[in-house]
Amino acid sequence: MAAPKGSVLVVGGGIAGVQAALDLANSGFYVHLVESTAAIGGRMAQLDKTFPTNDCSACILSPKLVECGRHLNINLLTLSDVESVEGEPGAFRVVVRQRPRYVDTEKCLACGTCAEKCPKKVPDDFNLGLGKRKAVYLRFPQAVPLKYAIDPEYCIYINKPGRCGMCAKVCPTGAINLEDTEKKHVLDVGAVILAPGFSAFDPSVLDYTGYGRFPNVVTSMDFERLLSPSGPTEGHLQRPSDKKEPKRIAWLQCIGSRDINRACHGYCSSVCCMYAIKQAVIAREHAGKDVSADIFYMDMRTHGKEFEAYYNRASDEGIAFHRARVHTVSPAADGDLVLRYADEQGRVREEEFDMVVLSVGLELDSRALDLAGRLGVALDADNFIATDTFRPVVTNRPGVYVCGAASEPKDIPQSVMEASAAALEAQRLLHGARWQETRTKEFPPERDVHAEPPRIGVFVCHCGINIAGVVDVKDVTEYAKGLPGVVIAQDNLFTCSQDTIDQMAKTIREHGLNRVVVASCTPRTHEPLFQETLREAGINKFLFEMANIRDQDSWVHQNQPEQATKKAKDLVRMAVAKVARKQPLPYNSVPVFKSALVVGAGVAGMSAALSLADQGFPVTLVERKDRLGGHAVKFYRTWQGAEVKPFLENLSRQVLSHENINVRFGVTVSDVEGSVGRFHTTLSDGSALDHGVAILAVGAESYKPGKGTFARDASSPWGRETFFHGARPDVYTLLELDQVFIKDPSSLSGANQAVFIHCVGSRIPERPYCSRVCCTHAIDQALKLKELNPDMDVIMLYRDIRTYGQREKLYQEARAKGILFVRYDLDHLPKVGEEGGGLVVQAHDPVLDMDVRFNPDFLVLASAVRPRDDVGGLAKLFKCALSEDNFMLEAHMKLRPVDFATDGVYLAGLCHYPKPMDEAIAQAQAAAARAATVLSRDEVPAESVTAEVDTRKCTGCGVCVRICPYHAVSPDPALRVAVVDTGLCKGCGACVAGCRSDAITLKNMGNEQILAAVDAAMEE
Amino acid sequence: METKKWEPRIVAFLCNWCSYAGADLAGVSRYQYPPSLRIIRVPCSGRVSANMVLDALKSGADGVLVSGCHPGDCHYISGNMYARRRLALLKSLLEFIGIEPERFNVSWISASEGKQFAEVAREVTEKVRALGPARHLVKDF
Amino acid sequence: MESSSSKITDEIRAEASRLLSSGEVAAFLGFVPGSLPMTVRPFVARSSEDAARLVWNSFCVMNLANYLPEVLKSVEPPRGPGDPEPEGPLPRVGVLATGCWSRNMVVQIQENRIQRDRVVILGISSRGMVDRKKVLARLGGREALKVEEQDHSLLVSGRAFNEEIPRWEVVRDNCRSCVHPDPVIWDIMIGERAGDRQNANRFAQVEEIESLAPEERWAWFQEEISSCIRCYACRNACPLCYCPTCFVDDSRPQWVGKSIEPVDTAIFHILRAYHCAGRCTDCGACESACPMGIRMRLFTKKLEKDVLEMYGAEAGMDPETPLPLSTFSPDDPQDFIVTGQESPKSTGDEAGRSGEVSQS
Amino acid sequence: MAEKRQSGLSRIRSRVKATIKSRFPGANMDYCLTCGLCASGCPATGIDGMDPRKFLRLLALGQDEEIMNTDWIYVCTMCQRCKYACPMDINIGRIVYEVRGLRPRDRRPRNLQKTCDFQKTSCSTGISDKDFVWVVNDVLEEVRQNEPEWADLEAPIDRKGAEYFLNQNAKDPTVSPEEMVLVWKILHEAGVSWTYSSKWWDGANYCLFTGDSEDFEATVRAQVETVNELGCKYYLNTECGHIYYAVREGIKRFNIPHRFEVISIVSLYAQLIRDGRLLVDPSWNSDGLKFTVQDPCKLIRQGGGDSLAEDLRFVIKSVAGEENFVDVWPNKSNNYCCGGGGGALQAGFKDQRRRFGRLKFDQLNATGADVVITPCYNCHSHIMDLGEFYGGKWRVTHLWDWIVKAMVRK
Repeated sequence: MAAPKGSVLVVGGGIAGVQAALDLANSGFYVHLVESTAAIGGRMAQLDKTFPTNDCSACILSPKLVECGRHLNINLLTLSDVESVEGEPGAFRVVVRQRPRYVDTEKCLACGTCAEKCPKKVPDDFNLGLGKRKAVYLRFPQAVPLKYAIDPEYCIYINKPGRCGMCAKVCPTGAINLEDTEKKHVLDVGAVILAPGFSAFDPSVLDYTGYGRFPNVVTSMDFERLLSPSGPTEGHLQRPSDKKEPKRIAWLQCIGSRDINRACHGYCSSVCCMYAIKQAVIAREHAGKDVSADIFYMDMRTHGKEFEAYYNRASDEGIAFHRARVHTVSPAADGDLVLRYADEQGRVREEEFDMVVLSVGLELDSRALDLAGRLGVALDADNFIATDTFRPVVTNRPGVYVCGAASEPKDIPQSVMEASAAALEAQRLLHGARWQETRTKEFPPERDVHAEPPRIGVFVCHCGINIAGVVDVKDVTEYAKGLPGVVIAQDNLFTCSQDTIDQMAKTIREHGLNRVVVASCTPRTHEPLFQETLREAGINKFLFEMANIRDQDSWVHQNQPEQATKKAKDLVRMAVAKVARKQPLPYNSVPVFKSALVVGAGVAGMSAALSLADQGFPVTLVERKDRLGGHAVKFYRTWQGAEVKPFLENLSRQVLSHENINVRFGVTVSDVEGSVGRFHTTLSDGSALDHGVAILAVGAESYKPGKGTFARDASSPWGRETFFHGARPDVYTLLELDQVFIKDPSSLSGANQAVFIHCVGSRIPERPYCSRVCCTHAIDQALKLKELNPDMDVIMLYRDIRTYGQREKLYQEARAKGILFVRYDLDHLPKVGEEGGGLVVQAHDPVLDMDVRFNPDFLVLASAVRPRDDVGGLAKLFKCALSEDNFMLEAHMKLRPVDFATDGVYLAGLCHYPKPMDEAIAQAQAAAARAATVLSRDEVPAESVTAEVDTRKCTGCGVCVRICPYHAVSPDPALRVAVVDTGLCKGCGACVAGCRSDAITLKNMGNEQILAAVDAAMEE
Repeated sequence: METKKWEPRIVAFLCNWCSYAGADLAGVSRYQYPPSLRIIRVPCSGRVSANMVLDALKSGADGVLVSGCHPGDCHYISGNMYARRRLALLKSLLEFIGIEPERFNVSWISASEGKQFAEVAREVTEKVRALGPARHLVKDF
Repeated sequence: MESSSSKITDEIRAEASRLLSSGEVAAFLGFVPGSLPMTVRPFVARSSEDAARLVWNSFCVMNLANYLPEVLKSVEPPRGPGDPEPEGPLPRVGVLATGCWSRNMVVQIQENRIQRDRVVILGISSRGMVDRKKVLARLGGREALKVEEQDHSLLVSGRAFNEEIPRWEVVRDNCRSCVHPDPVIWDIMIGERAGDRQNANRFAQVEEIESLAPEERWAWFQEEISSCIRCYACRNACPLCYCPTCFVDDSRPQWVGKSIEPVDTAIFHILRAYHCAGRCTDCGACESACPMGIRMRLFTKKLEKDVLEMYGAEAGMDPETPLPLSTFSPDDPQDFIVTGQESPKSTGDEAGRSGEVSQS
Repeated sequence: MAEKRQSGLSRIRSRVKATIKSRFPGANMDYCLTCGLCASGCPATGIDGMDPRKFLRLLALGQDEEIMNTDWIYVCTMCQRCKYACPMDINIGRIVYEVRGLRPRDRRPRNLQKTCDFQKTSCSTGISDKDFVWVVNDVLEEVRQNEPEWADLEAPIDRKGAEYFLNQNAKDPTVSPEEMVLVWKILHEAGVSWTYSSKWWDGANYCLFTGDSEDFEATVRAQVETVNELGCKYYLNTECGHIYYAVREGIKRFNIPHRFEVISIVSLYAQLIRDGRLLVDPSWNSDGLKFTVQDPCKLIRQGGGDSLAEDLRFVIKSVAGEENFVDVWPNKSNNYCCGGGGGALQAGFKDQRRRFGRLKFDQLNATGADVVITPCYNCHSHIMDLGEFYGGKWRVTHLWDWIVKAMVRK
């Protein structure tokens, strides 16, 4: 391959595309992000809350969108579709068609005047038609780019030129361009990442759901919008027919999933069980605990991290779970709905509900299908983009990668992981072109203003009529001139317009200003822009303050101009008082050792190490044992049917022979100092190394009944049950059976009957989580037994079958082959005994309500995956936390699934949570991609607004040390005071408020600055 | 027509990531609320100390509002959890010594709760308005 | 019959003497009699001779934990700011501790003020200390020349009078409401442990005030602090008030005016109490030290009640339990949170959302 | 029943299941997720302690004895409402059919078997071909004489080359021959070229309900050959769900060569009205007689589906007035079976059948309709019975009554 291109095309602006774009742009690549709607954000932007943390979806997503929108090295192409991709890996030529927006994004200030005046109300597609918007619209309040667009389908002018055109008339900046036309972009890129996301299944094809016929039958996506504060009902839960607050809500699961009849989707959509529980929980939060919530399901699939606990909690809170499927939704009086269902014993019940939510499944939408077709990317049998078991984000077309729900239904963290993994594949392919096509911004040297008295410039913005229509801007400007320290005050029509910005820089220089206040909109969107102006004018960017006189003044007091003007003056006075007390701050950064430490040489650790080494970063791979491979050596095959051994041998060979990988066997980590970019780690043999990042991939253990806590705990529902494991040779765990498959499969062919018991050691009070992998693993083994001897009876005693996603096809295949599934619950535990030298297993069939006895030739225990006991020590060394289940705890369950809260430390594999090999590999690659965002730089930026200790006041009491969520404060034992590591400090100030002695402060956000603002607020 | 009437002055400490954004969203959505709030942006509700609240009251604020991310949503992981304890105790103590409970308020407002922000602003303002100007801890300069 | 106090005094002397003479401790912190009846003063014994002077009685109202860090420092070898840490273990100090003092020491251990391995604690189960002010009030101006202590009464004698005062009636408020008289940490126990006291209502005083209307509470508060002369005796007596620069002395920013203007006094008391939240063990040293008879304990007691009720925590009960304000639970109570749902129906022109504005 | 079950499963072997699979390779009962959707939607759930899911479960657990003994297989009408929504598309109706076929003849419901045996030689009611021809001609003659405006009415038999072969349910010539006249009039008015046959004129196929595939096939073959010989373009099925299904299913299942298309007379009605060949005027119904409909399972769900159901509604609305039609829910392809089909009327088990029909009764009753239209003889009979038994105030009729009533003669 000739020198590759240093840019990447990312298709799809949902969370996966955004994450991939950010990881690439932050590791030295230029990104073209193509999104088909008017704003990035995708499905996640439409969700109200996210499970299992109940985080506000838009709130946690928004910062990523803003970062993407502002990124110098991300070219955002909205309203765009990829037409073609020609060429080969490293050198693709891409044609993108961009539909007209009819709004000039350079000029649009998102003031909303156009939408206010637009006469055309149209169904709001962001709200799935549940509400209305105008023909000129902002896709959603936090849209990025925060620019309006005109919907040509509805715009009066566009459909009948010459008519209306109201938006163009009222736009204060002349941003409306009704003659806008389609643009064609030809882009040269080195790699392509597909993140086209999913569509929700349309249940109108299933007449019996009543969808489309009864207004109070809604889809789960509709319901998200009905819960969302930015949705059509402003977060007040109302049912569509009569706006009544529903008090009885039912969820019907598997609508369009696990249905090979009319839905044509045999797979499980993976996320619906959890989102239904979440919606039930949130609905009760919104509309009160007297809301009854009933979920009708087949198998409750809460197989992710903290999911089972969420399910248990919901159940404890009174959400009703019915293991039953409703055939038909029927109407009752006043828009209510009747569900008739048979319970597990076959008793028919009828219940009325105010509202029915259909938990619709996920599918690849038609646009994405077309795109895959155009790009020559292969699909699998379920019409998702096909990938490989050991290369989970690689498509059949070299140089084209896929992430997110486009390759299989999956939740947000899994999508984010894959996004980073896809970024890794692109990094690996293009690392030679790193930083070749990226841009950086240069600034003049800064003037030292320490000794100067404040010389403050105040710039008051009209924002067209957005502010000036309510607030007397001239009056405010005049007022500002008289404030202490103010040298000059000006008013501008649009302070953020390019010419005004240029003028501001000039004014700063000409008047020798050393501090600036802009009174305009909100710092959340505009502070970076003005701060950059300060830098361009040679002033430290922290000598800046904004007065929010639009979003928090003129817009919210539209009918009280006098009061609003008075408030504007107050806000300006507060800002002036505050900025006068600000000091220049350093642009902190930390130099980076460009090497990585990977702990654990299982599949995850080796994959991560290789992913970084292939990019040219030296890696030290530490393994406590004397061999590579970890847990994987015990595995027979993956759920996709690929044998593990050849893959593992190949992977090990690559790791051992790689020039950039130094494998250290038989050692562990014994001490860690430093922080991101500059870790100094000591190993158990006394050797030490410096490294910029660390990836923890230390794996987990298989639970063995009869050993460990399970059998000891008499409070376990199983009591002291050991299932004769260890005592009889015919009782296996899954991994032990895999060993037989590897070594001597024919020894099993003669067996007549085999029984599997699921959930051994999982989903019990002492180990409440689901081990995620065992259902699939056990079923795959059952199928293997059927391969060995089709005549063998294979019986699976299970609680819920959790073959999520496309694993469902194994479950279906197993049933088709006559493998018998008998459900048990904690009230009807299977009993294992001995009889005439053989095993006897007794279970209870809930459908026929009868006891059944089996005499298997052997028994297989699908035993739990449990965290390693020593994981806590390692976590502590890296200042990382553990979850309640003692797995390692990532920084954020949704959006930072491979990061620790400690910067520069990442996690992958089973130490995070039980997961199959493909997911472990994806996570390892993701960790490597995240690590590369650090290793690719000479230094990493650090927070400037950091805490600072006044050692004269500090008593060393340690409150701040304990409070700091980032472990940035530590005690200095010699001086008996606290010390802040500015590389770790994020500037939250929790320590400041916690300190009784006023000994710790936050730079420029100290008591001095805040109280100046408070006092100024109260001056007349 | 605007009438000249006494308008309470309320110092509002809003965390940057949720509540300040929620206040912005109230503006973007044009939810109207009384012009009584003087918003001070802080990084996190965990930055707000008892001293700051008392200082606002001392300086003449008729009321104080502290607002942060909902529990579990904190941008800084757990700042609002510390805030919740600190402010709960302060609030209780102030009430104990006879400060009207309505003068000191804590709320959780997320970045997507523009309407809720306006509602909180209105609730707090109207409650303070009903009490009249603050007297107890106000220092005359 | 010998009173329990004098028995304890004997044991203290014996143990202190033994510890000092064996070199186990370099100093022993206890009390010696004060110059007036019903007073004692803290005393650092550095020899077994000194130890013989130590006393224990019902007037030991000062919390020895307050002096402990100083005493510990005094026995360390002198060392400048840049000097290396001395080699080997530092000398130890013996100290007396009742329930509340020992809990106070636990807090100080948690706050790195003292090191557990450097103190030898002689634990004493407290029977409650006598409030000298209460005795004086009963005497109504008559001067007590001699006060003799018995287990259940005080025999007060002066010019031309002898009075027997039932002891419990003049015990300090904090001791009367005490539930944990026994030390929680100790090395040597003097006397028997009494076990937790089943106090019917340890927060009765607080509840009485809570039941008042807001204006009445404010009036009470104003009245309570009106006599404050800002002498800071309360602060100085408190082992937990050890900031190098107290907020009252801070000038940038100035949190509290230095005047005795009521607002400044109020803020001083609010902040002083607040700084003790979750830390105060209700030893009563502040109140005992106050020359003006201000019951500032009530403010800290209120916080003690809140911390117990809301977070289930009691200061100093366990060195392993983090201080309540340096930790949290996801389920902490938050019924005080305003949601805007009680918003009065808006009136006039600021009402609702204006005009026909598209939200998006 | 349960105590008879075999709980020791050291080998799970079901001879019944194996036999079913050998006879019907598409028997996909093993796919069952035990989700219970079938049981939720089945009117027979709970009757005799059985439901579709339990039925499949008995097979899965090898409980052959119970499977072979339960009479529930005759309560189940094989209406396939279960299959309609079953996520695994399990053909439960067909499996029930196969189990019926496994019953020794002497243990089958006597009447059901008798009907099947009748049909193999003549027709389901046992009237002979000769009698049929006589009755038709006799009735025709009577109309021609008594109704001058219908003097040219025809009832052709064995007319080769007619466009439509019309089958005739044997019930009418047997008990209510005047019903036949209504159809003749409609076809005549619309100028349709049609004919009866003098043999295999019935089309009813009750062997479909005994589970005897050979008998089932024989009847269909004979009829197909008859129509082939007549050279008709269409097999026009009269208002009878059973025959519509039996002929179509038989042709498909046994892959019988045929030179015609099977259509329902309901679609023909709709087409004639749409094309203006049949003029109807609902104004006769100025009193607002309310109509509702029963979608016969065999005609709609297992037959022409929602589009045929739409035709049905179109015809009713055309003849009775749009505003006088009250629909039910669930309806069309998802309609509740009334309980009369699948041989239930012939098999006995009256109590169970009525219990089965309770849902249908409630559903119809809730509409408040005066007339229940159903283009199916089985539905017709059973819904009449339900109405009488549970106290319904409606009349149950075929469509032709009302078409003739609304018909405007050219």
